[in-house]
Parts: sequence; C-alpha cells; structure tokens
Amino acid sequence: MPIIFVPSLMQKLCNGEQKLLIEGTNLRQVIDNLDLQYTGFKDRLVEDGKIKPNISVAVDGEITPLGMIQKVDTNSEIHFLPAISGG
Amino acid sequence: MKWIDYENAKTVDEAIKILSQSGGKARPMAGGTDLIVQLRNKDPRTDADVVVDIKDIPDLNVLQCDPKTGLTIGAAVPLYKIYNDDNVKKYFPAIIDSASLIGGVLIQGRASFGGNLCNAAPSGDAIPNLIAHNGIATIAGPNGTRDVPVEDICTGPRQTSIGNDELLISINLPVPAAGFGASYIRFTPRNEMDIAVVGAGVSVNISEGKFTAARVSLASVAPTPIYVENAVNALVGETVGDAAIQRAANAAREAAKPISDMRGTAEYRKHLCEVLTRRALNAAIERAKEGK
Amino acid sequence: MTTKTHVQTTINGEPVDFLCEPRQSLLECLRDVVGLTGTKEGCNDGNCGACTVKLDGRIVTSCLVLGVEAQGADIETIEGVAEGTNLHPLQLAFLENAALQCGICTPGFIVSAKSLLDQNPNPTEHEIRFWLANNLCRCTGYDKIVRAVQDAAKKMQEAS
Amino acid sequence: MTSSDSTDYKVLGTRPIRHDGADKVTGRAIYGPDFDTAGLLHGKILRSPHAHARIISIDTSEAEALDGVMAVVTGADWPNNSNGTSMVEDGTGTEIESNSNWLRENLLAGDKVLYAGHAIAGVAAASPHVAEEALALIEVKYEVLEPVLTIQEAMAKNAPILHEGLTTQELGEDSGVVSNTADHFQHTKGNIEKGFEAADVVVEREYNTVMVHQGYIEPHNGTALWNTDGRLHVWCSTQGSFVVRDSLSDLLDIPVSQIRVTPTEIGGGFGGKIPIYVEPVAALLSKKTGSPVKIVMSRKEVFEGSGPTAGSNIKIKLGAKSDGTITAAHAWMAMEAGGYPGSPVGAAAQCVFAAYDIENALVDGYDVVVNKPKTAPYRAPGAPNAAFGMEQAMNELAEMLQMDPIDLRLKNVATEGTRRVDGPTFRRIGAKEVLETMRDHPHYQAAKTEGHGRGIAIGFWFNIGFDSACNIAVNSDGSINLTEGSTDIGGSRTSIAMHAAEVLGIPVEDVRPSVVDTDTIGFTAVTGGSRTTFATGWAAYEAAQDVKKQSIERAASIWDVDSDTLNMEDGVIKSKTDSELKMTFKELASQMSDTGGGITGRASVNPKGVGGSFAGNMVDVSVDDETGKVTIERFTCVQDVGKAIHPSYVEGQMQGGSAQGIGWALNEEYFMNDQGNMANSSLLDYRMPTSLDLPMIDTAIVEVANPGHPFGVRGVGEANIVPPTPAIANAVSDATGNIMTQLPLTPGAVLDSGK
Repeated sequence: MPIIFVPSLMQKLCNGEQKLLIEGTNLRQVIDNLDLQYTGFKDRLVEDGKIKPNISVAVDGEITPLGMIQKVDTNSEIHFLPAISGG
Repeated sequence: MKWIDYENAKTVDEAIKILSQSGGKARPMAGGTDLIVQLRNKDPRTDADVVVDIKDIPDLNVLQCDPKTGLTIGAAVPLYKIYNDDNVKKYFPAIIDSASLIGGVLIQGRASFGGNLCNAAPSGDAIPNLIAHNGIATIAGPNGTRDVPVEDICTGPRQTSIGNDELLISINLPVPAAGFGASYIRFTPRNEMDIAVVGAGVSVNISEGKFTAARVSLASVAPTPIYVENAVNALVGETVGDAAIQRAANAAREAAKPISDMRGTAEYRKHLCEVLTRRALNAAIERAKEGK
Repeated sequence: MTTKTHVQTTINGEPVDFLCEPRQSLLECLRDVVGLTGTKEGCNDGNCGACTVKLDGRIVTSCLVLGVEAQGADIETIEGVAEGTNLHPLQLAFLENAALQCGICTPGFIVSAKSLLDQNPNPTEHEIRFWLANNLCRCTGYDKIVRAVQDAAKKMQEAS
Repeated sequence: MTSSDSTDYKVLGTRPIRHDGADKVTGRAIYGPDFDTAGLLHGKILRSPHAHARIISIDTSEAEALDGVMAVVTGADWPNNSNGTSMVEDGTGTEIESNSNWLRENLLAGDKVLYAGHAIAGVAAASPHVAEEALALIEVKYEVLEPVLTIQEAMAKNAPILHEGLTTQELGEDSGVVSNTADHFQHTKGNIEKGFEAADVVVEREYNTVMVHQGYIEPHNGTALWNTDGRLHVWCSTQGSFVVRDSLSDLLDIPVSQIRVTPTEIGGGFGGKIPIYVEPVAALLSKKTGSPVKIVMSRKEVFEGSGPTAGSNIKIKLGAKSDGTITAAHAWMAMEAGGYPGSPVGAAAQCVFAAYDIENALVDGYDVVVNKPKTAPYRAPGAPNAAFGMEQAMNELAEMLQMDPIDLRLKNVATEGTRRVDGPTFRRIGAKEVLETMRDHPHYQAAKTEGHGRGIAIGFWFNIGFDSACNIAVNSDGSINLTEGSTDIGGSRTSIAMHAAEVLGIPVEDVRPSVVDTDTIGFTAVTGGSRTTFATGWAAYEAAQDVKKQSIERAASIWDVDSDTLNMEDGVIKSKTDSELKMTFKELASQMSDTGGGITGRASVNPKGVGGSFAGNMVDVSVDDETGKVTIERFTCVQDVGKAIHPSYVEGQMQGGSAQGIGWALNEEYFMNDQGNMANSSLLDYRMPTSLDLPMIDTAIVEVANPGHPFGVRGVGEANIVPPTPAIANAVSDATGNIMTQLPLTPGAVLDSGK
C-alpha cells in the first residue's frame, strides 16, 4: 500500500502516527481512504475537489503537478508540503 | 518634474540679471547633476521656477594653473577637464583626488567643483579639499564681485552664503608655500559611485622636519563641511611624525558632530574621522616630501 | 507656459530637430520625441548608466541633461555605433563573449566602453572597471563584460 | 569541468551567438518602456507616504480637473465581485491561495495602506509630467497607525495588527487567533532530543538578515489597451505572460479569452517580475479613457512599491559527534512577508538542511506580515537566508571539531536516496560532486594570501518543472521557426533552440526562435524557478521529435518504404537497409509542398523529472581593520547544472548569481527609518556592486546529468545565489575572528562585530 508521511502538524488527526499505509491507486482514492480512517484530513488537504493551493504533494520524491489524479503504486511515498515558488 | 523655464546666459551680467529678476526662484545650473535630480524629486530646498544655464559663460570656464599665480577653476569647468589638465596634475595633485572621485566617468563629464560647492551637501567631496588648499570663491552680484574663503560658503545643508541674485564665478587656489602637500581621502562602502561616509581634506607645509602650516577639513560629519581648527593647532609647530598626526586625528574625531543615517552611525563616522585624517595627513606628507 | 523649444542637434551624424519642454531630459527627448529607444532609463538620477550617450565628445547620463541644453550639440547614441550593417567590434565582442543577459544595460555599456577605447586603446582590467563603474549591470557580475571589452580592444588593435 | 556525461552532442555544449543578440547590442530590441502606439497616454501612481495608516478619504476632483488629465482610478474602481479566496497561478505553476481582495488592495489600496509606497490611485494624462502634477492634487486623508517593522515587533504580544481578519494557518488548520503570523509549519525527522543527546559538540546561534531587492535595471512597466471590442491587450516586461493574463482575468473579473498579453523584451527580473503591479492599473485607466495607457515605475517606486525579498530571523542549532557526524539539527525561522502574507519561508525551511543527510531534525517556519512592501520571489527565494545561518553554523562546527569545512560537509553530504528533513528522498543529485570539485579546485588548493580570510559554503535549490509549450514550423529552406512562450531574460531563446537543433541535426543558426504572445502559444509558466531551459527546452525537444517523426514518415512515403526502415541522424534521413536511400532534412523541406504540405511539430509538457541543483562558493576577502571594509579578492562559483546547454550563458548565470549574492552580503539593504520609510530608495544609496567592486568570478561547471531530462538538464538560474552570503561571512570571520550574525556586512557592522 502507498505510505503517507504525516506532517507533524497533522499527526494529532491520527493519534500521533507518523506514517500510514493507505489503500489507493491515485491521490484522490488515497485521501478519501485516509479520511475514512481518520476524519479531518480531507478538510485540511482538499478544497473544491483539488489539493489546497498552499499545499504541495510530493509522490516518490517529486512534487506532482497532477494533484488528485496523480497515480500512486503500492510502494509510493506520499508527502504533504507547504507550496513553494521559484524566482 | 514640474514646469521650469530655461535660460541660457552667455555672460555673467546676463546671468545676474536673470537671477535678480526671478524673485529668488532662479537657480544657476552648470552640469546639472545635482540640480536636475533635486528638481525631479521636488526637493523643497530647491524650489526653482527658472534654470539659468551658465556653462557657456567664458568667465566660468576658465581653468588656469600657473606655478606663479595659482589655480583658478571656473565655476562651470567639468571635472574631467580638471583631472586631465597636466598643470593641475603637476602643481595641485591633491585636487585630482576630488575631481576623479565625484560621481563616475559619466558624471565627471558634466559635474563641476563650482556645482559641488554651491550644492553645499555636507558630503561634497570637493569642499574639504578646496578648504585645505585655502580656496577663495569669487562671487559676482548686482553690486560687483566679492571674494570669500571657501569655508565661509556653506551655511547649512544645501544652504550657502551666496545670494539668490549672485553667481559663483570661480574658485582660486593660491600658490602653495614651499614644502606643501595635500590630500583628500573619503570612505565609501562601494569603490565608486558612492557618497562619502566621511571625507577628509588636509594640507601641510613642512620645513626642516616641522609642520609650518596645516589645514584640516572634514565632510559628512556636520551640517556643512567643516574646518577643524583644533586639528590644525595639533600640527603647526610640531615635528612631523606619528605623534602629531595622531593628535590631529584625535582632534578631528572630537570636532565631528555627525548624525546616524543609512550611510553610517554617528559613532562609526567619528571613528572614521580619526582614521581618514591620519591617512590623509600621511598622504599629504608624502606629497610634501616629494615636492608636489 | 506650455511653449516648447525648438532644438537643433546632430544625432548619429544626421541633423535632427525636435521640440521639447525645458523640463524634459535629453533621455526623454531621445526616447519619446525622436524615437530612439535604444537608450534606456534605469534610475533617472545618473546612477545606473543605462542612458549613456556621447554628447559633444563626452559620455554623459542623458537623464541628467535637459533636452534644451542639446541645442547645437553632437550626440551619439547606441543606434549610431554600428556602421551600416557592420557591427562595431565591441558589439561583436559582447555577442561572442556572452557579455549580456537581459540586455537592458548593454547599450549604455557599449557607448561607455567605446568612448574608453577611443581614448585608451589598450586599457588594463582596472581601467576598464573604473571607467564602467558608472554603468550598472545586475545580470552578469561584469566578468564577461570586462572580457568583451578586453577582447574588442585586442581585435581593434590587431586590425589597425 | 566535471562531467559524468560522455554523450557526443553536435549542438549542446557549444557557444553559438544568441538569436536576439544583434537587436540587443544595437538598441533595436523593444523592451516594455520602449513600446509606443498611437494615442498613447501616460499613467502615474500615487503612493502612500505612511507605512501603516487607515485611509479616511480620497478626493481626486482637483486632479481630474487638471488640464491634460484624462482619468483617475482608485481602489474603488476594482470590479465589485469578490469576497474571499480565489486561485491565481503564482506563475511557477503553483496555485497560491490568494485572497483576491488582498491582491487588489496591494495594487490599489482599500481602506488601509500597509507600507510606505503602497499604491493608492492612478492617473492617466497626455504626458508623464502632467500625470505627475496631478498626483500632487489628489488629497488623501489618513489616520496614521503605529508601524510594525520587524519580525520581532510583529510577533510580539499586543503588536499592532495589520489585518483584522488574518489568523495563523497551520498546514490547513486555522488557529482562529488574529495575528501578524499568517502561517506556521513544521518538518520533523527522527527524534531531535535523542539526536542532541548523542552529540559531542553543539553549535547554536541566531542570524538576522534584512529585506533586499532584486535590483533589475529596467523598472516595472506595462501598456494596456482596453479595446472597443471588449478585449484587453497588454504589452509589458514580465517573467510570465500567462501569469499576467490570468492575474488580470482574476483582478478585473474578465475571462482569459478576453485578454491578450504580448511580452516585450525584459530588462531583468530575478523573480521580481513574476507578480504584476502596474498592468491592471493601466488597464483600468484604459477602460476609463478608451486610449492605450502606459505606466513605467520610477526607481523609487521599484524599491518602495514592488516586491523585494524577505528579511529573516533564523535560529540554528546543530549537534555532532566528534567524528563530524551530525546527529541533530534544529532550525527556527521566521520571515517577513511584507504587507500581505506570503514570504519565502516555506522554501527556506525545505532548503535549510537539504545539503546534508541528518538523522534527527526539526524545522519550524513562520510567515509574518510587517509594514514593508509585499515580498516577491527573488532567485531561490528563502534559500539564501537559510544558508546564511546554516552554512555559518557548519563552519563553526568544523572549527570546534578542528575539521576542514569541506571535509565536514562531505562527511554529512546528501546523496541519492537521502531522506530530506521535509520528507521526500533525493534522486540523483550532485552535492558530493560539487564539494569534491571545490576541494580539488586550484582556488582551495592555493595557499591563502597573508592577511586574507577564506570562506566556503554550499547551497541548494529545487528547480521546478511546470507547463511549457512549443511549436515548430519547417521552412522550405530547411530552417525551422520555433515559437515558445518563455520570456527570454538571459539567452533562453537560444538554449531552447539548441534542443530542437540537436534533435533535428541542424545548425542552431537554422532555428528561428520567437517568444510569442498568449494568443499564439499554449500555456507556458513563468521564466523562473530555473525551469526555462529545463521545461521549455524539453517542449522544444518534444516538438522537434514530432517534426523528426513526420519527416521520416514523409520520406517513407516519397520512397514508398515502411517508415520503420528509416531513421534520421545528423540532419539526414536514411534507410537502415538500403544505403542508396538518403536525403537531408533540407532536401526534404524543399519538397514538403509537393509531398503532402508543410510539416509542423508541437508539444505541450508539464514534465516530472525536475533535478535540484547544488552550488558552492570559495571566497577570499581582505578586511580593512580600521574601517571594516571588506574587499572580495577572489571568488569561485561551482555548480551542478546537470547539462550545460550553452556553457557561456551557464557561466553567466553563475557569475550573476554570485554578484547578487556579494551585494546582498556586503552592502544591500532596505534601510528603514523608524516610521517605516525607506531611506535609501535610489541606486546611489542602495549599493549594488559596480564593476569596480568585484573581481573576475571564476566558474566551475559540474555536470551530474539529471536522469529526469532527455539531455540531463537541471537548471542553473538560482542555486548560485544561495552560498555567497555565508561563504563571504565565513571568509570575514576567518579574517577577523568574529562571527557574522547579521546582514549586510557593512563596514560599520564588520568593525562592530569585534566589540
């Protein structure tokens, strides 16, 4: 199952767990399943069906431009990060 | 920029006539490198309606350097002419110090010592140097001309003792007595295109190992460039050497009444007065020894 | 009050007349009145050199010259540096040495550097850096600009 | 040059003359302020003299009555549609949560001004002088409020509040507390307490930096024509024409299809020309007057009314074993956002420990509003601030451990597979190769000159990907027209064209690259984030592959063979089996019209595979011990760029970033008085380096190919500004024996550091 690295500021939503194995083949499924298991994550991460604009998602070490439709596989690592921009 | 009228005066009389008839709202302009910026920035201290271009007036373009009569620098002579003049280089090498560091090459094609003096910035790089050289300003007005020591020109930031109806014609440096050497050193964070955090202009006369005369002047440490009497007193009659130089440098630090601003704190500026006065004196002594 | 002054000049070898207000700088006149926009404005107070032109044989920041002052003047701008379709050696050297990035300061640098080489055909690195200190570049760190001037100087000397 | 890439390229790695070169050395290139069109009006903007004030009233009647004034606009002229948030691309492809009202209020104030220089009203007039006169006739009544000028003041209890509605966000959670802290986030790895317990030595220090500006020589500018058909056409100098289009759409509440943005040549950006400032004001004025309106900022406006980068307050604590292994690292960082939220602290927090493999770490970041201009991106935003602290702490650690500072870094260096403190693991990166190149470089090997100080530092920047589009049309003479949407700030037309030339096997001189407007090319994100050669180059690669495929198919149809039996190499299409069958691309091009019509290729990409870049500096300085003045005696920049497409412009980026870093280190600062007015808003007193302040800047290009890009490109624009400030601070420390905890290292500050 894909593994979610839970940011420290969100760990209180999942009883302090730092990593969670969550079922899903794309980000939308993973977040939906995460929210089923620990209510509140979706509210923090998603707005109008999209990843919130001030949050970036990294899948396997790379910030994804695809958002909720990003495919993940059984070994994927998922990170939620503050969005950044370059100069 | 607000509306201005432009007059190009061809003679001193013409310029003075325009200045006299403009109710204090006319400003002479040579290179314009300060004046145009001030007008554009709506500087309240430069509230002019008329700009009188004086750089075509022959009297203001005299640059005469003679070992017998001294140096006359017309008020509108651009800096590059001063530092390219072989006689100035030979007989008044310290004058080159200031002429070559005001602005950059682009500014030096226009800016003048006269403008630097009349602009009366506390940081004016020409002014301490002219004071160190015993410079005399020749000023023309409706009632004729008068001569004023350079140290009596600036009365406050951007304020001078030159009347609104008067015109600076030239600055005259007398023939230095034997054993003369001078130097102007300023400190700036950048190597060019900068404003003096502190500037020190000094001159000495040396005879038989003693200072027979001296002049010390500082920029950027008071509302106007200042002449530092106590530093001079620390030198005259004393043996040329580190002890007298250090006493003069200390006196310079004590005389300074700087402010803190984006160019440096008051404390740092006082410290620099000591350093720069010492360094300028050493450079002036070198020149005196070389007979320059 | 809104009368304009008729100014007669020679620009890049051609007689050019224009009308301007006394408050307009030579830079404004060149750009907005005459239409020579190769001369750039970066600061409008003489501290960046983007507006460098040659005025009666001396390089100046044209933002600190009034248009009316140019009566009778001989002016050379960046548009007059190339001869016809032949680039000046400095222009070629800037291209070959990649001495420009955004290019906004380039006209000023070329006009300044040309005036340096006119009077000092073989300047030292220090002399180049001193001469160009009135021209700011924010892209290159000056390294390639200095090298381009050195390269042009070398080629001009070889050619002469 | 270190190279792990032995591929034999024909075009890549060469140094052709840039395609726009002749225009730029002759003054013919048209930059934003050069743009002119019939009936052009000139706009000027009234700005607040107060850093923090409530606007009681604005009376524009006298200004409107002035002869020659055509229109005046204020914040009241914004369309009245928006409440709450909307999405605007910040230009790097990242959608930033942006309160539309905040965006608008930053460009024309609402009921408050939040910094001195904050725009209040715009005037359009027949001449810029008349417009300026009109500004003086606009009467604004203010209730002046206490300004909040530093992070410490802003975060203090009972601090004056800039935004009544601003509450601290913590990764999607709203604290509900009204505050000047807009955002707090945290990265953790391992167990920091245990890490420090395991340490033999600990370094702990606080570092402060102040606001600095990108310092592009061309001021912000824009011309807008709101046409009678309802379409808005804007010409401006921007790092991203599509950002301008989309921002205008949001601010003016009109569809993107009604807006066309034509990017002019651009005189520098460095991130500062990603946001828009004058364009929407010009648009509002054009709508009112029916005429085109041009606005060009003055230099003072650029300093006071555009977007500098943040000052910062950063605390770093490092623990290490006596062998140099770092066991724990803690960074606490707060950065100034300016008047509205959005400092680069997020990136700073991700970069601060990125160069090292650290088992236990904690990073806290705070985004803090203050009464200063709203910050904008500046070359690797946030990373130089972070490195200023971290890389000095590393040197201090090296000193305590009596280790060579490069050896200490190599001992802990991040490599492929290293898990970063913010979570993700690195792919192939070149941090180690950069450090090794530094260690072996003649500069580091050379003995220090007596009395000089030497410092080193390294820095990291992510680089980004995002959308780029490219079209290629083949001409009958075998040349190609290449159109793309990345505005060219430093020669990118040519590096992009080189991608296509390499694929097609043609000389780069046979490529005609054009940067075109938003009606003419697919969506392309900004020239920023070191992405242009990487992503738009990739689009050119794909578009050229498209052309190549069609060319082979065309040849196959001419020869009546299966296209699988053909290939194209070095600009020649030939049969794999029949040596008689061959034709150059040029020959094919000449037959296009008779054999099925023109060939065009196209590509739109949003590539993954972004490769981060590491840079390192070695610097020797001398310090005048009586004045404190620092002179850069020798400077070397080393950077892993993946693949240097055009080495001259790669070196140029490295030298330019170094020079900006040197300015940041030594003299550049927003010097604010206690009322929040910038005292040095000119290029005289905001002291950027002149040619006389710098030595030659030596470069060493490292090429650790990025496996994510077809040619191995990483991007070069930004990482090079990260190490200069700490490298110089380390050198000054080496020369003086004093630790440098704040920027800039002005002569007075260096002298005081010994006290």
